[in-house]
Amino acid sequence: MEEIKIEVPVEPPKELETLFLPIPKDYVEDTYRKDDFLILVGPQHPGSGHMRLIVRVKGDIIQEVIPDPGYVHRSMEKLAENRLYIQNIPLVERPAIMDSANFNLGYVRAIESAMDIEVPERAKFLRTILAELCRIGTHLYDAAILAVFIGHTTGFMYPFGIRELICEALARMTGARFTSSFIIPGGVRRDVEEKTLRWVYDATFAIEKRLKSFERIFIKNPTTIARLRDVGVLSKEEAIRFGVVGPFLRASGVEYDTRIVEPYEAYEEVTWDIVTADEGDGYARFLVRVNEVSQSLGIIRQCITSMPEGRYVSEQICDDVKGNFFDKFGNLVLPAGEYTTLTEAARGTLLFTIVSDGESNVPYRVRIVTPGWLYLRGFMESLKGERLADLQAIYGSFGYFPPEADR
Amino acid sequence: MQEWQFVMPEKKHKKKFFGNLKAEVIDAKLCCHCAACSAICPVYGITAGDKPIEFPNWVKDCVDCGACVKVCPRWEYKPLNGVGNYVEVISAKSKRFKGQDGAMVTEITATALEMGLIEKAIFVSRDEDWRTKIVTIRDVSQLYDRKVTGTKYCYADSIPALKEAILSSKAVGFVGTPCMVSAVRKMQNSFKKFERVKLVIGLFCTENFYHHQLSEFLLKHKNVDLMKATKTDIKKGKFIVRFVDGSRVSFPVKELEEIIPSGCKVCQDFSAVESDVSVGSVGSESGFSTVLVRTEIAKAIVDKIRERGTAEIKEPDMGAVQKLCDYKIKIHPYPPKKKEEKKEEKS
Amino acid sequence: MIDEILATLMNVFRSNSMQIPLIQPIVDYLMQIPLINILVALILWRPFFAVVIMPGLAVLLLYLLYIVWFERKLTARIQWRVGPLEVARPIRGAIQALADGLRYFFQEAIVHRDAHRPYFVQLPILAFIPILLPIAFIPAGNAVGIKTPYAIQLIVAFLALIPITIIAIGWASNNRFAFVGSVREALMYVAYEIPFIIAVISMIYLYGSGDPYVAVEKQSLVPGAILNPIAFLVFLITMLMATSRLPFEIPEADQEIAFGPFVEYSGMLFGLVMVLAYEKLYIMTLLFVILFLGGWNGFYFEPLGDLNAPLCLFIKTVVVISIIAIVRSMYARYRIDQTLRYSFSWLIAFSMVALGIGVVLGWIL
Amino acid sequence: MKVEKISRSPIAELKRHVDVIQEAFKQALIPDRVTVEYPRERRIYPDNLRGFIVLDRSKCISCFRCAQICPANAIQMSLYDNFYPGVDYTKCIFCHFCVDSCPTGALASSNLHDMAFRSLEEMKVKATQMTRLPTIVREDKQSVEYFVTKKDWKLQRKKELEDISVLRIIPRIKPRRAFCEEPESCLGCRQCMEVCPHDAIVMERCEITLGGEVIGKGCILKVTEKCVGCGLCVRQCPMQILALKEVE
Amino acid sequence: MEEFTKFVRGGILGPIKKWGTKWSLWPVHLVTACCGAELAHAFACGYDGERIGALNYGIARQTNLIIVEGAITRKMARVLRITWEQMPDPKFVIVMGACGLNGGIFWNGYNLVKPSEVVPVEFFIPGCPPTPEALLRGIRQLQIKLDKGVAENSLTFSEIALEKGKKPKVLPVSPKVVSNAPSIVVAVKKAVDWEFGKQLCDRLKAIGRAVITAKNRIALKVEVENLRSAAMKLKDLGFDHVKSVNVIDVPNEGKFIVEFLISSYSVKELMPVLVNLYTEISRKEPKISSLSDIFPSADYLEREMQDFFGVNFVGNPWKGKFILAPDTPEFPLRKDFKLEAESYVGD
Repeated sequence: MEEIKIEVPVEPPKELETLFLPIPKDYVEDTYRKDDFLILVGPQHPGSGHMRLIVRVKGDIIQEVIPDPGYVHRSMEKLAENRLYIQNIPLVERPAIMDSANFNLGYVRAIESAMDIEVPERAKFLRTILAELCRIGTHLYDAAILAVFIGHTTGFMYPFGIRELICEALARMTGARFTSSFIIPGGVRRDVEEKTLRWVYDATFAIEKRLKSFERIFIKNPTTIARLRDVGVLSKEEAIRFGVVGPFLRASGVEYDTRIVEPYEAYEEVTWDIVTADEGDGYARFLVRVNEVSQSLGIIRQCITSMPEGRYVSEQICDDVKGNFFDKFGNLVLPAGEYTTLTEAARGTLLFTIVSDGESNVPYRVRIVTPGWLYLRGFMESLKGERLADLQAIYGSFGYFPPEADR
Repeated sequence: MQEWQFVMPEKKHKKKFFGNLKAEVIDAKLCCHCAACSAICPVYGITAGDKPIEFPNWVKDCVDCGACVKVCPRWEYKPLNGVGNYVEVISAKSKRFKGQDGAMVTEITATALEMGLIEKAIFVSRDEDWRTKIVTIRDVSQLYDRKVTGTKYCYADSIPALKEAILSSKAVGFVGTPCMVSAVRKMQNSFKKFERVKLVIGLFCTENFYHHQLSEFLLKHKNVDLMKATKTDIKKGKFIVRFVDGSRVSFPVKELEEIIPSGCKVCQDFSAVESDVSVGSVGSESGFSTVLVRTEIAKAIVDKIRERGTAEIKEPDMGAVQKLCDYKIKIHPYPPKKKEEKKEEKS
Repeated sequence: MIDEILATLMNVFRSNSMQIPLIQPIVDYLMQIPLINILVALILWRPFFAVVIMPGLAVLLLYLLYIVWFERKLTARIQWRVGPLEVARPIRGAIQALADGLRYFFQEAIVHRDAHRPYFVQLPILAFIPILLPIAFIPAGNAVGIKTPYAIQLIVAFLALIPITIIAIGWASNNRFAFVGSVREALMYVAYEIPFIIAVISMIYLYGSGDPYVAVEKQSLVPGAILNPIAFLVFLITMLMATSRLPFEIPEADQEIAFGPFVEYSGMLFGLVMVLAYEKLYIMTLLFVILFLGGWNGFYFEPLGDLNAPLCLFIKTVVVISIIAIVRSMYARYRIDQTLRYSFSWLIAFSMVALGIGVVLGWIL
Repeated sequence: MKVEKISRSPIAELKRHVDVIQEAFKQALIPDRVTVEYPRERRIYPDNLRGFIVLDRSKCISCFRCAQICPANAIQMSLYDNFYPGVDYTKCIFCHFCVDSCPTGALASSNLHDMAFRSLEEMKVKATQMTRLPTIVREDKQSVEYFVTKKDWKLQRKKELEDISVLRIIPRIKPRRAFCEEPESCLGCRQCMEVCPHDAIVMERCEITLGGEVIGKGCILKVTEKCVGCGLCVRQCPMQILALKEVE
Repeated sequence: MEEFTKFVRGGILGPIKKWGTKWSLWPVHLVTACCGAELAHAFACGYDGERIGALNYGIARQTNLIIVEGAITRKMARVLRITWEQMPDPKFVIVMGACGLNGGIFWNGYNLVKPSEVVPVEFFIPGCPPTPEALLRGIRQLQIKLDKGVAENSLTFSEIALEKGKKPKVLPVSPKVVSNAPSIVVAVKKAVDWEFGKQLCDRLKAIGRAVITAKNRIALKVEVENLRSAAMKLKDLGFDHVKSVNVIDVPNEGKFIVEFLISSYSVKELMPVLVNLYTEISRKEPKISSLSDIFPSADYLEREMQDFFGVNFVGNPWKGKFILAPDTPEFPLRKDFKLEAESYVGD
């Protein structure tokens, strides 16, 4: 179709200057000169989280999207340098509170690898259960957000209903619905009773049953499929090039899962499948996560049935955490060096680097690279050439969670 | 608890102990700026750094424990001098490291680290302004950094860092000027914990400077910007600054007279008599360092170096060392008259 | 003089009055009181009753309260929750919409700096004209405002005016999202209006007249939905599209373009624009019931007299709307281009088929 | 494992439509409702739910462990007859590191978690306010719990009201007392004495020896019976010569 | 704000206004931080805030309640204020989550603002995150306030009387031990059983100094000039993406250590391997060439480091602030930017 240029002198609106856009002024002018349109999505927008997307559209087609992150940048890396090692545990789970166990686990494993702490088997299994519960919780959260982004309110309610069970399971196990701060160097904070584990075991079946309802009403909903299929396609090469992580990478056909390539905790002792897809579109990204939920349920069940007896915290640290917490953990000093751990958080690879000077009981530098921050580039690339209405669908299909990316 | 008094030197003035120290050492211009008092102070009130020793508001904040007086090498000062006792003397050059001369301080520390005699060592590094920075050497690889090795000719707060180090590890090595060595020995005598300092390497020294005074002097009088320098040196009575491009500026040390701190003008200890091993360039040919081995532990290290052949070893010229020792006594009389000069070295 | 006018009016009203045996004693009693009697007569005057009481404005208001509550309750039920409740627990929170309305009423109505002030304020009120005018033409048995054989065509014509006001609202808002929303509304307008009108025309062909009475009468045995199921389907889908209901809630699409044209409205003005779609839905459902579900054909209770027909129509309408309310919790939103594609390919094709059926059946009947 | 391909055929599409409609109508008729009607009913949370922190003043030994472990620095010790912790709920993140750090079980967690305050000042809860559970606005008529079976989960409503419970676990820690590991390194700075909240450390005259040789007279610190093992002196000592030791 | 409460309750229509507003508190969708997850729970089927008339609604113009969900950053504070001003009167604000009250765990972070300083707040809900019950309690309290006209806490403390004591002379010290002279070693050699790593390490020796620091971790040091060529060579080896860009500020030694953690998705045996390609640059003029054209995945990570440390990645198209707001302190992650210290004793 031939493009018809309309020669109308257009001036960029004044408000663009006052909004503090992280884009140069001439970019705005250029946009208006070329008959494009700048739409600012967020941060106060029903279909955006805590971030702004500067969308340049030509007609209905997105030309370019510039992210404006940092609306939830809470200076985590700086604060981590000013806290005791143990005090950082609540801090590092704050980027993604629904995925707290995985974040917690990544940080704690970095400490353990530095100090050569052997974690007891039981603690490993308990950690795995927590991590997988959080993974299910996060996938459900993302599914809910995806649903509400494409206008399906029931699809929002069901996952959050199911998440109530996950929260209840976490509350029973750890004492907190979200931010459990339960995993500590050497093990976990408290032993979990058999009764609670049975409850969680039963809950996995209850979750599965409810997920069937969810599948009928949202996952296999024709409108969902219509909205997500063939949008935001990232080919395998692109996904690799832009360093996409986690389920979004697997949706593009790369078989990469940190739990497989660098197994930790009890993942070697349970059987599960790595879920991949070839299409690399929004629906594949969504389906991969849906399938991972059922894998995670399987892992939890296996962990509970084969839960070994024994200690819940390493004897290298202490016998009982209660009452000893400050004395045993308050003064951890890591040997000098740099320790990097990779963890498969729900949304992808989570990287913690701790640099220790070997003398202080606070870290010298903590680098947290969250999955959200890693796949933001791929997310932005996948938006190009799609329609404006697809922005939210793709946003949801990536489950982008700004607090996680901004830290 | 008024009657309580710790075993301590008598107070000379009816003040808190820091007042005594201030009157007797700092104000008497005897202070050598070793920062031992700053390190030992239980309330961390004494400040060192690039300024004369001070305790702001000491009348109120000083807890009057006397620890500073106990460790001060200049309290009831009896100058040490001469070459001192030694069991062996060699002139050597490290094959692994590059340093001021023979890089023997680095070599000895590295060997001690490798032998497991010490867990860490306190070294002085510098930033681009040639301001001194303390580094803790835990790994031999750190010693390859040219900023760590090489002389700085400026005061450094090594002893506070040393105290930090002894609290966190069982065996520590230390490198310092003769006054610092004396301070460490005094600390070891007073407090058992300092016995964790296993290896004390002394440096041949005539005097030391405040960084800001030295850099100002160089900029003002010699138009030398220390930021661009790669190495400073004192050789044969000349202060030499080398630059990245290979050029150099040199002038007689005597010109630096005006900025020599008063504490150095009463010091007669050239060869760090109380150290485990003293190192310096005097007495060796260019590129070599003279190593005065004084104790068993140092002997063991030197033997190890010899055994492994990590250093080239020659015979030193002890006459030159003796000469400088005597020269220092001459130029730095105690009690002070009116006369001085300077020098200090670090591998 | 006044007595004469009153007597004339009284005669006019009494000659064309609703006959409801159930309340006849009360009416008779009130008729004896002067001045009140003229009011009662006016209310029972058929055109007035149709337009203002039933199926007109009063019922519309009641319906609005009901549908907002019912939709929220039904959605909540499907979504494993309870919906509005605590505001009036004994009646399951049925007056929630009233509370919301009151709150809107007393909130500040902001007209922002960049808006075109006169139009921004006028248009939500102007939008009521095309919404309310069809009511005059929708008959409910004997209760009818303006009786004409072209009623259905007129209703369709008036309905077609509503999107124009919405587009104008979006323009007056002078906001990016309102702009995008207006464009979407315009696109949707062309997408649904053609199949919608063809579907209606097919039914007019089928019944052989644009007169609702004829249409209802012809459905006394078989409802129009069975006579022409394809037109029924097309009408249903276009109704969803026309009233911006999921899965075609595209012009408003709150998560994409933040309520599109209505993004800048607040307070009372938003209350007005928010109910636009519901009112439109009401009108269209009335038309839908008349065309496909036999209109006011149904029960007849002697005591209700003339009220039977409006009540029957109303009940059918509410049932249909209540069933339509369920799609809100079933579907996600389609994309604008998908909707346009479906509309221009499938819906128009279907409506053509429906037209064929209408012509053939109309010829047979 | 590859995710299954979604068929694009119109029949499959239609089937999916039917599924959705079926599910929606099923839920409309028999809803699987899970709503906890909060102000009217209270959810029974497990006892270990981390909520409002309660202080048993008689057990508190003023050891500052809670204040110093707090990642948010929400706990500040206020001085009454001794130092007692007060929780600043404007910062508290309910991690309960403090409760786990408390060596005597003076701090305990309750499962009171629904709080709303009108001002920030009132959220700084003092030790005097923490000793008992506060009374809260309660509108609940019944309590509710998630009842999970392998088939599904549902809400179990009980007529009796749920009490707010306090979970106090007394740690299995033997009584400890400070002692001096290396008196020869004592600076004599008396920091330990002065920081001791119980006046348990005194300086006693004695002879100072170094390497077996008496080098002079002086004083040495002594830990008396008053010591409760708070360990403040241990952390305060600039030479780190004190330690905690279990006593019989 | 009190005047809104007064307006809602006042006038002849007061009861109607009050009733309408009380049962129609619609919070605007302003997700400020992670407490939004619990907010969603409160409005989802588990608790269903719609029961009490609160419907989470899209945009500012049609709502009358802001629930601030946790942390308000400097950037978000603007948005919060704008949103608040966009909303029609009367409007109310409830803050949930510790971060929104006083910073919570981020209380001394450099990027946080207290919402109560930005907008007038009616109720505060503690917790991190608060449970949905707590949020509903907050909404209930606001309803009660509209009903009664006065704000009430949801809990009343039973206070006991305690006498204030005398403050001791010495207050306990912080348990934090921060080394004054830290030495940062990125590549600490570790003996691990990893055959493939040793082979790979040998191959990488051609690029720079390669050290195995742990299983699957290799530290590879190159000079600044060789960084790009090293990255190219790594790319040829099959490494295809950057997992992290990290800068370590070592003011002590006047340098930045810049690290690129590079890994591979396309080569199966390289998948677990993480190569830490690092180099050191001067702290005075931090300049390094960007790798974003070789590894596009490094792009945003580099921009972030540019923001935090002021390290100039030459070749990255982005200049200026990316994550931080314009009023954030410059280069906050540098070590010389200090945060407020903890205090343990309150009044």
